[in-house]
Amino acid sequence: MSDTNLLYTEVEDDLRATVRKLLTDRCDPVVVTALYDGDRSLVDGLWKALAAELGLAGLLVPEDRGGAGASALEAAVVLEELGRTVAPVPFLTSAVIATLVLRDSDGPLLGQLASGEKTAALLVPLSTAPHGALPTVTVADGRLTGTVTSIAGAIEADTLLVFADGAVFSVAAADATVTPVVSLDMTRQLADVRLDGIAGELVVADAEQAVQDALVAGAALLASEQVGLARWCLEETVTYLKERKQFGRAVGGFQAIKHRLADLAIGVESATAAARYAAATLAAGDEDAVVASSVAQAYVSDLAVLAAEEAVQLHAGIGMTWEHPAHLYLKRAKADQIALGTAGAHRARLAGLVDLPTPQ
Amino acid sequence: MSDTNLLYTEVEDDLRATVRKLLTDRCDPVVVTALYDGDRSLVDGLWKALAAELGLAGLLVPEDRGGAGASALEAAVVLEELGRTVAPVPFLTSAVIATLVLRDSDGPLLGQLASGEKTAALLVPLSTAPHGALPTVTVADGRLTGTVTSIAGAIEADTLLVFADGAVFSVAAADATVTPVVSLDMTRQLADVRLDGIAGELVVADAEQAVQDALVAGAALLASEQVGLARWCLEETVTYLKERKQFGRAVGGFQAIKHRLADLAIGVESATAAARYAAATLAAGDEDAVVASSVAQAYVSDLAVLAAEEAVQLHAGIGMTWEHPAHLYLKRAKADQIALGTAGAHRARLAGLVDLPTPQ
Amino acid sequence: MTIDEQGLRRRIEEFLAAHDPATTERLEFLRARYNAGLAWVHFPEGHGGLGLPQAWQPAVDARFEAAGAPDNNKKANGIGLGMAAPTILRFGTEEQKQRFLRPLWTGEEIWCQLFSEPGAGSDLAALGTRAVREAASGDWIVNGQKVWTSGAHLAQFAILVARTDPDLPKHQGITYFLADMTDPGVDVRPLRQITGEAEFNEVFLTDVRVPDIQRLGEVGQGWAVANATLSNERVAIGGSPVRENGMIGVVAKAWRDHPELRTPELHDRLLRLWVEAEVSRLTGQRVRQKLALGQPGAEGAALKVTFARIAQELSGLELELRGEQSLRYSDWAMVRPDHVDFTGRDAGYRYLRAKGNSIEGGTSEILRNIMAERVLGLPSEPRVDKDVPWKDLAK
Amino acid sequence: MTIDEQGLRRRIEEFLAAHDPATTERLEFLRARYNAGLAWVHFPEGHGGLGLPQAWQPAVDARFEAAGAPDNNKKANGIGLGMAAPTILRFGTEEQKQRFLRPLWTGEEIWCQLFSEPGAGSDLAALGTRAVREAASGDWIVNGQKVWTSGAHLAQFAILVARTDPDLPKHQGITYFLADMTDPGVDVRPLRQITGEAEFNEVFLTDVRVPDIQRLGEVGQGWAVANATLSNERVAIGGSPVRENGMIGVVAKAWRDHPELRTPELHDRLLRLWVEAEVSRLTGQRVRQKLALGQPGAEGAALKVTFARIAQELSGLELELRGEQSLRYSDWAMVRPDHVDFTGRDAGYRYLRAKGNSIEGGTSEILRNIMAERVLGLPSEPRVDKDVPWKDLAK
Repeated sequence: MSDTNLLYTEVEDDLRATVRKLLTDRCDPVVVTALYDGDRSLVDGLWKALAAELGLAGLLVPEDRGGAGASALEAAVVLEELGRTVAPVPFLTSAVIATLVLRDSDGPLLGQLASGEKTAALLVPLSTAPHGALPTVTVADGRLTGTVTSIAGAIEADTLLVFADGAVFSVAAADATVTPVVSLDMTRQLADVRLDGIAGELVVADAEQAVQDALVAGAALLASEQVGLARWCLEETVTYLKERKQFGRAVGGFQAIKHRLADLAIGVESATAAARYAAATLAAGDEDAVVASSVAQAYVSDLAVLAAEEAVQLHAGIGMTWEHPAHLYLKRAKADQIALGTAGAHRARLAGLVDLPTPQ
Repeated sequence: MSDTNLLYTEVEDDLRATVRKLLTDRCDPVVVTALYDGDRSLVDGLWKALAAELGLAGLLVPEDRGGAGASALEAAVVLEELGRTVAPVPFLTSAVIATLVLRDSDGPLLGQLASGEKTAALLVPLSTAPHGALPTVTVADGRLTGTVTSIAGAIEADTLLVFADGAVFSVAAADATVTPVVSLDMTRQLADVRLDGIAGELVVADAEQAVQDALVAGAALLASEQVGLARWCLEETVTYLKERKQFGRAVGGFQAIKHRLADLAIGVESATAAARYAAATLAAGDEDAVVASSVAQAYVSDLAVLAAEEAVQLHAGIGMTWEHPAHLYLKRAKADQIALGTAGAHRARLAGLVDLPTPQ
Repeated sequence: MTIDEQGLRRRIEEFLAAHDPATTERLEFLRARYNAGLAWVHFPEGHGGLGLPQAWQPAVDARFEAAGAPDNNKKANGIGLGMAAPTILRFGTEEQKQRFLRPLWTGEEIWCQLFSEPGAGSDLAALGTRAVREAASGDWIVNGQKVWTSGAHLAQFAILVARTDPDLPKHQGITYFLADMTDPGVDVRPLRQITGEAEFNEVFLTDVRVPDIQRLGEVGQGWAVANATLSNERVAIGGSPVRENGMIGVVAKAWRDHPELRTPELHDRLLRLWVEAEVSRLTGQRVRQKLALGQPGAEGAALKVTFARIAQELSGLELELRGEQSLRYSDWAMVRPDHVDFTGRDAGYRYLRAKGNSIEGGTSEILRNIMAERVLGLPSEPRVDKDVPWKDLAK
Repeated sequence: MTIDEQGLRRRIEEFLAAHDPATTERLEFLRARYNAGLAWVHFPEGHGGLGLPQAWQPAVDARFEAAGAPDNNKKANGIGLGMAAPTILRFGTEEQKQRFLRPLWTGEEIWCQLFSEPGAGSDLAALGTRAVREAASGDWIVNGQKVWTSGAHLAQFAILVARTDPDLPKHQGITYFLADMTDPGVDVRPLRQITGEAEFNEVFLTDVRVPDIQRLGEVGQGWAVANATLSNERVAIGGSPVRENGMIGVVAKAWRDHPELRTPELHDRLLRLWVEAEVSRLTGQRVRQKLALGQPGAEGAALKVTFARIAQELSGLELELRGEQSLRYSDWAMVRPDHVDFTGRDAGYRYLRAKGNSIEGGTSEILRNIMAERVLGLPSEPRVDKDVPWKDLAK
C-alpha cells in the first residue's frame, strides 16, 4: 500500500548538481540568445560535454548495451536542468525519444547513441501527440521517400530514424536534405527533412508500438523539462521582485504580486508532482504510465507557459527586451506547449483513458 | 453612422429612482430571506404595487392595448432594480415573457396583463434556452394534457400560457395542478404544473416564432437583472471592505483585494454594456438582437455568478451566514445562470450565428 | 527499537486475535487498541502509537475496518483528531497527554475549536476574548464571544485561544487553553449558514473557569501553539489519497450517469478539473512524503487553496451540467448536522457548502500571504499594528 | 454657433470640391484641411477643429479616405496625435498651440514620448532625468536617460517629463516639456525586444537645451499634465469601434480558414474570447459615449486592461490552433519598424508582441490600482514615499 515515491533521491540530487554545474559554466544566456541570430557555435560542444563526458546520452540505455541503465526518474532530473537553462541540446530527441524507439532493437546503433558517438532523431513533427497520426514516408526496395516537416533534433543528428510501413529505418542525415527552419524556439531549432529515395537500414521491424511508447515517454519527460523551465521563471521573478523597488518598496512586497507568485508557486509544486509521477510510473513500467503522461502534459505544459508569461509580465519592461533571458523561456514554453500534443490534445486523450466520454 | 446609445436616458433614470424607492421601502432582505422558510407573504403586495400602482406590468404593452408603450430599455432598467434587491416578483415571467408571447394576439388577455389585473406564465422550464426544445403538451378537442416542470412565475400566475401543437393556449391556473418546488432560488420559486385534459383557450395560433422571440427577449432582459444583481454585489462588498478592519487596516486597502475588486468592476461595467446593447437592439427591432441576446447571456450570466461568489468570499465568514443577504444573491445568480440557457449554451448558439463553425 | 511494516502487520493480527471485534465491547476495544499503540501509529508509544511513519496509518485503519472494528466516532471528532491531538502531543505536559489523548481518540470526548471571533477572522491574533487569572485559585476566568465553532453543541472540550495580556502587542498577549465545554458559563447558539443548516455555532463565554493545568504551552505563547494547530488543519484538508476522491468523484459520476446532459464545453471544463484534481492528489501525496518526518509548514496552505478552488469550480460546473434539476433544492430546513460532508446531500448543497472551503480554516487570501512570505520569502505587508499594544489597536 | 451633422457633411463636400485630392499637393491639402477645421473636428476652431463631438470624427475620416485624400502619416505619429496633441490643447499656451498643432497633425513633425526611465517604470513619478534652468538664458538644460521610446529615431519633437526640484516629494518636483529631438545632446539607440524587432529606443539626454517657451504647464505641475497624457493613451488603446476588429478578427479568420485545425476545446475558448471581444467593443463604445463631453478618467484604464488580456489570450490560442505551423517564425532579424502593428506579421509575432500590451502605457497592475482607488474609492497603498523629498528616496 505504500505510495509511489515522488521525492528526489540522493542519487538524483547528485546528478542534478553535476548537470547544473556544467550548464552554469557552459550555457550562458547570452550565448543561448545568439542562437536567434544564427550563431549555433554553442550547441556541439555543449552536447558533447553532456552526452559523452557526463554520459547522459546513455542514461536510458541498459548497462549491457553500453548505457548507464538508469531510469526515467534520472532522465527527468536531467531534463529539469536542461529546461532551467533552455539548453539547446538534443537530449530529449536523441537520448529519450530516439533511444526508446531503439530500446528493443538489435544492432550497434543503440550503443552508439549511448556513448554519444552518434546522435539520432525520429522523423516526426515536434507537434506530434503520442496518440496522433505519424507522417507518411513510403518505402520501396529499402529506399525511403517523403518529406517530414518541423522536426526537432534533426539539425544536431547524424542519424535519422524513419517510420515507414510499420517499421523504423535508420538513414544517415547526410543522405537526406535537412533544411533548418526559422523557429519560434531557436533553442530547439527545427528542420524540414526530405528523403529522395535514399537507402534506409531496417532497425525495428514491428515498430508502431515502440514509436508510440517512445512518444508517450517523451511527453512524460517533456513535463520535467517544463517543470525546470517554470521553476526558473518563478525563482528568477521572485529574486528580481525582491530587489526591484517602485514606490519606495520592493515590488515583491505588493500583495497583488505576492498572491500571483503564491499561485504560481502552487502551480510549480503541483507541476513537479505531476511530472514526478509521470516519470515514476514510466520507470516502474506501471500500467498508469499512459494516463500519467497525459495528465502531466495536460497540466504542466500550460503551467510552464503561465510561468513564462508571468515572468515577462512581472519583469515588465525589462522582461520584454532581447537582453533579458525571459524571452528565451517564453518561446521555449510556448513551443513546448505545442510539442508532443497540446494540453487540449492530452485532455481529449484522457477522456477515453479515464472514462469521461466525449458528448455525442 | 452614429452608435447605438448605451447610456441611460433621463426618463430611465427617473423610472429607476421610482422603482428603487418602492423596493427600498417594501423589499427588505430580512423579509426576502423568509421566503426560504416558506413565508411568501411579501410577494402579492409587492407585485401589486409594482404591477398596478407603478404600472410596470404594462411597460412593454402598446398604449392602444392599455400599456405604457415603453421599450425593452425601460424594462431593462426595471429588471436591474429587481435584480439589485432579488425581488420575488413575476415581472420577467409575466410582464416580459408572457406579455411578449401575446404581443400580437387579439383578445383581452394582453390588456389584463398590462393593467396588472391578471398575471401569466409561459409553461416552460426556467432552464429553457431560446433556441432549445419546448415541452410537449398535447391538445385534443381544445383540451390540454401534459406535465411541465420547474416553471418560474407559475405560483404567482392566475393564467398559464401553454405551447401545444404550434399554438399558445391560455388556461386558468386554478384548473391546473400547480405544485410548488423547493427551489435553489426561493426568491423565484418554481412549480411543476400538470394539465389533466383541461380546457384551453387559443390565444396565438401560429405561435412558435412568438414564443421563441419572447424567450430571446427574456434572455436579453434577464441580463439586466443579472447586471443589477452583480452591481449590488460589487457595491455592497466595496462598502463592507472599506469598513471592515483586519491587521489594523481596512481590508479593502489590501492590494490583492483591490485588484480583484477592480477586475470585478471592469466585469460589471462590461456586463452593463452587453446588457444595454441587448436591450437597445431589442427596442430598435435591430437584426442584431438575437446575437446581442446570446452575447449578453454568454457574458453576463457568468459575471453575475462571479460577482455573487466574490461577494460571499470577500465578506468571508459573515457572507456564509443566513443573516447576511449575500446568499440570496448567490442563489439567484446561480439559478439565473441556468435560466434561459447557460452561458455555454449561448456560446454554442453563437457559433452558428457568427460563423465560427463547430468542429466536425 | 522500532518495528518494520511486517512487524506492524503481525502486531495488528495479534491484537485482533486477542480482541475479537464481534464480541468485544466497543469502548473496551477502542481503549485496548489505543493502549496497544494501534490508534495512530505515528504517535509515541504510551500515547496510542508506536512512533512509526504517518504514511502507514491508512493501511492500519483499513485493516481494522475490514475486520469489523468499531469506529472511534471520527466524523464527529475531526477537530479533536486532526487539530487538538497533534497540538496536545507537541505542546502538552505529560499529564495533559495522559488525561486527554485517549478519550479524545476513542471518541469518548468530542472536541471543538474556539479560535475565531466576529472581529478577529483572518486577523485571528486580534482576538479579544479575555482570560484573567484569579489570584486565589490560580484558575483562568474567560469572557468573550467565539464564532464558527463546528460541533460545539456536541463537544466536551475545546481548544481555546484567549487574550491574557492586552498591554502587549497582539501576537504576544495570547494564551492557549483546553476548556471544558460543560462549564455553565458556556452558551452555544446555532449559526445558520447559506445551505440552510446550522453546522457552526456561536459560543458565548461568561466567566468560564479553566484550571491552570489546562493551559497548553506558556502564558503568552498561544499564538505559536495556535499556528501549529492551524497548520495541521490545512494538511489534513488538502489532497485526496486516492484518484477521483471527493468532489471530482461525484461530478465524474454525474457525467457518466447522464449522457443526455453532456456538452463539448462542459466536457473540456470537466477534463481540466479532473486533471487538476488528479494533480492535486499527487501534490498532496508529495507533501505528505516531505512531511513524513518533519512538522507541517506552509505546504498545507497550498494544498488547501487548491482544494477549495477545485471543489468550488467542480460544484459550480455540476449545477450547469444538471441544468433544470439544479434549480431544485433538497430542503432549506434548519438542521444541526453531526458532522460535515462536503459532497453530501444534493448538487445545490455541494455548491453552496463548497463556498466555505476557501474561508474556514484560513481564507485562501490569508493562505496566499503565508505562501508568499514563508515559502517565497517575499516581504510582508507594511504592518501598522505590529508593535502597538492590543488595547490601543483600531477595531 | 455650432453646426449640425448635415452642416458638417456639407462643409466637407465644399472643401473637397475646392481641393481636389487628385490634383492638390499633399502638404497643401493637409494644411488646408487643418485650416478648414476638418482635421479633428472636436478640437476648437482655429486649431484644426470645429468644436464638434469627437464621435463624429470617424465619419469625417472615412469620407476623406473615400475621396482619396492624403494620409497625415498617422501610423507613425500615434504618440503625437493620440497623446501630445490633446495635452498641448489642454495645457498649452496659445503660442504653443499655434506653433505645434498644425505640423503635428499634418505629419510634418513626428512626436515621441520621453516618460519612462530604467528606474521609473510603473513608478513614473520617481523619474530622475534632471532639468536645470540656466540663469542667463532662461533655458532648461536636460540630462538623463529615457527608455521605451517608440519612434524616437523618426521624431522631431518629444513630450518630456523631467525633475526640476529634487528637494520636493517626488510628485511635486516634475515639469513637462516639449523637447526638440534634433538637439545634438539627444542620442537615440534602438532597444531590441522579444519579437526580434527594435520598435522602441533608449534615449540618452546630455545637456539637451529646451527653451522655457517649450515648457507645458507650470514648473512643478508636470505630474498632472503627464497624467492627462496617459489617460488619453488608455482611452485610445481600448475598445474597437467595429465587431471583430483587431486580434479577434485575425483569429476568427484562422478558425474559418482552417476547418482541419478545429477542436471542441479550442472552439469553446474561441467563442468565449469572441464574446469578450464583442463585449469589450461595446464597453469601449459606452465609455466613449460617456466621455463625449468630459475629460478621460479612469475608464480608459479598464478598457486597456481588458484589451491586453483578450489580445494575449487570443494570440496564445492562435498558436495552439495552428499547431505545427506555430513552431515556425517569420524572421528574427533586428529591424526598426516605422509603426507598430499588433496583429501584423505572423502568429508567433502576434503572440510575443501582445505580451507588451499589458506593460506599455501603464502595466495592468498599475491600472488595476487606479481603478480600485479612483473608481471604487478603495484606500491607497500605505505610502512610504509620499512626503519624502525625491533626493532622499530609496532607489
